[in-house]
Amino acid sequence: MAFSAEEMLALYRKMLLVRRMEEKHGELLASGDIWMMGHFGTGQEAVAIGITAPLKKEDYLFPTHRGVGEFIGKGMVPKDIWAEYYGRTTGLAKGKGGLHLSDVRVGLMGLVGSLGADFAVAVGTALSSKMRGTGQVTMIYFGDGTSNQADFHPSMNLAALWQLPIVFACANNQYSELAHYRETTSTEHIAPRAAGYGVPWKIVEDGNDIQAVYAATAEAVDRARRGEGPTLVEYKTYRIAAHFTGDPGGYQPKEEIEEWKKKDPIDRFRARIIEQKVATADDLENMNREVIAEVEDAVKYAQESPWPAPEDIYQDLYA
Amino acid sequence: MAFSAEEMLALYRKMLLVRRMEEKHGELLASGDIWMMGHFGTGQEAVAIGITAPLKKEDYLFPTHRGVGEFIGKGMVPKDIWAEYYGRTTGLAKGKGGLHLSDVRVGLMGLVGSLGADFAVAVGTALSSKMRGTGQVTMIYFGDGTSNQADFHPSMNLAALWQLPIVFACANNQYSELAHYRETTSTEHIAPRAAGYGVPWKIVEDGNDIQAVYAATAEAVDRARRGEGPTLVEYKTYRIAAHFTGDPGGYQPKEEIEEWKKKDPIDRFRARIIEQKVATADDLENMNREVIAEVEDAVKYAQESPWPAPEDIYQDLYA
Amino acid sequence: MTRTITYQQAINETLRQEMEKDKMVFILGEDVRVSPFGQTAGLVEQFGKERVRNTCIAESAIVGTAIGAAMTGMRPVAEIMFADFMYLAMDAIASQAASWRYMTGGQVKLPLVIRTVSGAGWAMGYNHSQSTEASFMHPPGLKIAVPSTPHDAAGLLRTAIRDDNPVLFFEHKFLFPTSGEVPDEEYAIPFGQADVKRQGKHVTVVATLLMVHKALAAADELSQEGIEVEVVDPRTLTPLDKETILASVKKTGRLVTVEESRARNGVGAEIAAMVASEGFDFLDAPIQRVGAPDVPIPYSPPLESTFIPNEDRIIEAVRRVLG
Amino acid sequence: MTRTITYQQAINETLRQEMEKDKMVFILGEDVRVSPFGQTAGLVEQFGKERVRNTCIAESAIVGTAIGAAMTGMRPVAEIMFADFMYLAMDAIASQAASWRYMTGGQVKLPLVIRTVSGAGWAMGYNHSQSTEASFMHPPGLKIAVPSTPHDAAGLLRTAIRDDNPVLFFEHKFLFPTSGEVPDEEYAIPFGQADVKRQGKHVTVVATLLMVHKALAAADELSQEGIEVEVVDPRTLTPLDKETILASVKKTGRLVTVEESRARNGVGAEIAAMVASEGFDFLDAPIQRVGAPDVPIPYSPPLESTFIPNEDRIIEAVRRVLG
Ligand SMILES: Cc1ncc(C[n+]2csc(CCOP(=O)(O)OP(=O)(O)O)c2C)c(N)n1
Ligand SMILES: Cc1ncc(C[n+]2csc(CCOP(=O)(O)OP(=O)(O)O)c2C)c(N)n1
Ligand SMILES: [Mg+2]
Ligand SMILES: [Mg+2]
Repeated sequence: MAFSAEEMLALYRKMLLVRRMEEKHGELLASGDIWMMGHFGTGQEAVAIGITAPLKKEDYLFPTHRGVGEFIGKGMVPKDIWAEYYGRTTGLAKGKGGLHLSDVRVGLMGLVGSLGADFAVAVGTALSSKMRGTGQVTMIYFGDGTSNQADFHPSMNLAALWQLPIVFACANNQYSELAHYRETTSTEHIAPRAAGYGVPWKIVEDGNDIQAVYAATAEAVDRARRGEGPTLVEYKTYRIAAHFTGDPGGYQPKEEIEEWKKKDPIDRFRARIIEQKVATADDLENMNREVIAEVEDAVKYAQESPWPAPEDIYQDLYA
Repeated sequence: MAFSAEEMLALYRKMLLVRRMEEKHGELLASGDIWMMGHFGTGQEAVAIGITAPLKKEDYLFPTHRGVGEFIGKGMVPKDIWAEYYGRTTGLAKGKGGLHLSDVRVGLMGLVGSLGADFAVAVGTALSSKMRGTGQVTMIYFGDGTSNQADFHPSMNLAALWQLPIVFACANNQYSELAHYRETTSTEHIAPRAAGYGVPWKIVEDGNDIQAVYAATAEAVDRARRGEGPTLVEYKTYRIAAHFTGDPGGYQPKEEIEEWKKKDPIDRFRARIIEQKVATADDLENMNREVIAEVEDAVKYAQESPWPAPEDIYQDLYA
Repeated sequence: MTRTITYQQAINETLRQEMEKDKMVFILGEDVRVSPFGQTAGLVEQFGKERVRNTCIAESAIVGTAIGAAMTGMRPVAEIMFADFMYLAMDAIASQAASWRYMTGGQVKLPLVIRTVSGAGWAMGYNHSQSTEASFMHPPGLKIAVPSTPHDAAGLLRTAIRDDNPVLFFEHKFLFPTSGEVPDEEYAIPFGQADVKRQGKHVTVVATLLMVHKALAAADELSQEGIEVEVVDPRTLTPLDKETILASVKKTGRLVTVEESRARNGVGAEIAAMVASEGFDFLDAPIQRVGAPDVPIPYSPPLESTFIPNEDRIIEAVRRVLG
Repeated sequence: MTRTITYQQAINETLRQEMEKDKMVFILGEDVRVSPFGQTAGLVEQFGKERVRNTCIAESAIVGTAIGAAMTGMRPVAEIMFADFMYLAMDAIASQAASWRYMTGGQVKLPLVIRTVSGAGWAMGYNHSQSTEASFMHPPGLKIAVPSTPHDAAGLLRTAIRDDNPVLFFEHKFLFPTSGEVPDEEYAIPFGQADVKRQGKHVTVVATLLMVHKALAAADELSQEGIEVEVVDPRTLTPLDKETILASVKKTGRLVTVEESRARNGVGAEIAAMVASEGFDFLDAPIQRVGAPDVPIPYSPPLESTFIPNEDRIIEAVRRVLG
């Protein structure tokens, strides 16, 4: 997959933004400034940004709880994220969603709390765009742990049966909460389960290579867009972060974490950018400073935004 | 699979008994003598009897709503079935279960009303026998339609993960209620879905050949008994009966039904028995008369059994 | 002008009319093309397989699919074959459909109907006979319609389909063949408007679905002794028309609630609690609740008929409340 | 002799003791080996991976597996990580676990516990904060324990594990670190016995879980004005100790119910309806229910704290009921 210099830098910037957003979240938690626990996607930014890059704004995405990666990828902006995390009226959900972010303008339909509850919802949006003839693609992004949830099964079946424009994107980060995924999953790979439904599948062995992620995903998105039905893509990656802030830890071997830190997707893409002379280290450092400033501004915007009033609790229930 | 003459006759007798039981049910419904609707398994007797034959009495079976086949196969006797269908105190469930038959003495753990709700329950009984070290095998028997129910998925995963002694037995009778199964199932075959979990599978192409059914099932049961984990077996057959008595019908092409009537599993096994000189046509006609008498006696027993008293409604809720 | 149709026809006609009017309306569920109870019969012939869509047997996914379609501009009418199976989709209904708009701060709307069939009495046993409507009153965000007549069925279903929020629509097996008058012209019944199915002055009986008819039969009988029962049919459980119920209790001073399901934490519990709070001063006697005993639904007819509340139990409750 | 332990310890210890005593007892659920809240912490080290069994993320299958194990001689203690997710297993719990013994006419027993964690206030949003216990009172066949102290947690959990029937055991997030006295020797608390957590004579407040503590705080405050509130903690919702509640209302003549979840068709609805029927003559004033508003649980702290009933709202309700 050949990217233009501009594209490479845009993707790099997004990955960086995700990392800085989550680092900031960690800091704010440590200082007691924010109370919402974090589930960070450190080390998985290549997947989150790589899978969302081939999507159009009007495509639908059902995201995960693992940080802000795919939210940034799909086009949500930091200030909208922080405003919601800070529970302010300026949040797109006016503080009602919190972690359960949404930005329907860019196709971010909302993060469910019950893992897997969105498999069938994604089938529904894909069915809807097919019935309405809009050409929109739906992507449902989920983890290895979530892939075992019951609704995966009828959802794959219906998506295949109706040949819906949908991509099932599975981030296999090797952990489901506080245990290795093989403690609860019978097979090493998730993607081949698609075959049972007649759905094509692919494994991206190096999910920390954003270009590989992009290429496999773009193919699946194109297939969907052409009306050729669903695809399941699995991305092998690793959760360097704890499951959540406050996590007791200890169940991920130290060496394993160290090993994977060496495969950091941002570092690797950075090296490639410099190597291919797309930008210099200085350029990237400038970009980093810009990104940090963007994050700081967004946090400030959120912090200065008004709180909802108690009576707002009654709003937004019914249309 | 070589059967002794005795075994052949025993299997034949059971198939015949199932057919006569269901025919009788139809008659009793027509005459208004019984009110419980029937979901008959006409044409599928080879599967029901063939899959249960390799099971021991102490093995667990989760049956289907499609007639009495696997109940007879697992060892439930006609009078217990009729007593329950007639809602009498002599029923094993004292009239509380009705269609939802059970006979725990022979490992018939009960028929659930929510299709697929027993997938995970079967995982539980298999886990239990593994933990208790009893060597018991669990079989969960289900239809093509039920195979799409959500719980199939985590149940396959857990059965495979824990290498449980369980057989998933799927009767693909080509219809799910009032529609062809391909109207709601994305693939022609169900069994290959097992591969996604690392579970071995097999398709019995001629599910109306009881010997083929038996052979494939026995292999799976033996695997389970040896502690080698689950297997999924799919049996291709056909539902000659309507979905339920009172069914509007019309969605199964007449020629299709006629075609399959020619493959009637009882007729075919009968021909083989005579051809192999295991018994004569006269012997089999005598057996038929015996079976009819057994059914009649059982119905009579049920009809003469006492009704529960209104206050019995409060019993059997808590242990 | 009016005409007489059955409850099943009322539903079938309304679905057809709304599908004719709005091409975003479509139907999905198990066997909705053939339709064993007939509510969606004939629609596939008129509207095609795209808009009358058989799904696999997976209730949670039926509801999930409807949620996704609804939030992106379609107006799905999902069917869950039996009300028992609503529990298989409980998370999708009570946690997702009910909350999605709220958790997005109003960014999406969910014009979605879930129709289902409740009711015991057909000897179908513990898991094809339940009335589960009460279970959906505790979660927020759901509107619940419980029509007892062809007139209410058509009028409430029309409102349900046109509503921009999730609506649960409970039909009763035994009501399908019952008939009643409906206006010739199209009409809709607003949610939250109870209907006084019979005027009375001595006791208020609040009943739903099939129980409305049993309450009316009980009222007829009691009337012969000069006891005039007022039968109030809430028609929707959420929103609940407290005013009509309270006005009736104010008049009669006595309340009996009747439902087919278990009384424990049933529909009547909420109504009784509401009246014990907001209408306490009107009450001249203890509130009586009539419902099923706290057991699963048994199969055997003598047991099943002990389970289902009947005229006699309603009459007894009315007598009790009269002291 | 007594000692002081936390609620989390009470649960952890009781699980350990029962597992030591009966090798048929085993634990299954998501992440029960590491145990984010600590209830099952350390058990895998002592009992091994066979008896402390991590499952995949599939709540319906967790409960289904427990049902199957229970009916064949094991005594599973299943964990559903958050009470919200009980809805994902609603059919398994409310239609299958609850009915299986009944539908087999008593051929099997189901000694099965489902532990879960409820409660809002941690800014976890609409779907990790619900208190869903009320939803399991309408279906039959389930016993429901709602411990508010370490003492009740240990005593009720022991009874739950030894019970031969399905028991739902609701723990509250905010109670885990709270501590209290427990006897040194092993003890069990029978189901269906409410505990009067504070004696009073002017108003009866029936509260559960965290709300017991808020009710006690409200009672302390009101006591300074000479209003003596009696706080009754039912401890189990089914069976419900009607006698203790009715005796208290008989004494006080006034009832306020308090629960963390929505009042609509909540726990308080059943209690209020019961008292409005069986204790009507004791009542001197309208019953008041305190609960959450009929909305999903919002994330933003000022909204979330509006959602959760607090001392002030309890005090207000007490004042209202005093007229
Ligand atoms: C239905 C449901 N069960 C349990 C949880 C609690 N939970 C939150 S994240 C998580 C692990 C998810 O693992 P995976 O899908 O692999 O995603 P990852 O956290 O690794 O990104 C669990 C069990 C939940 N949110 N929903
Ligand atoms: C959860 C659930 N949904 C729907 C039904 C209604 N129902 C009863 S039988 C049936 C069709 C089952 O098809 P299949 O599994 O192929 O078995 P078959 O009837 O062909 O033997 C349906 C949908 C049910 N019992 N449970
Ligand atoms: Mg993971
Ligand atoms: Mg079938």
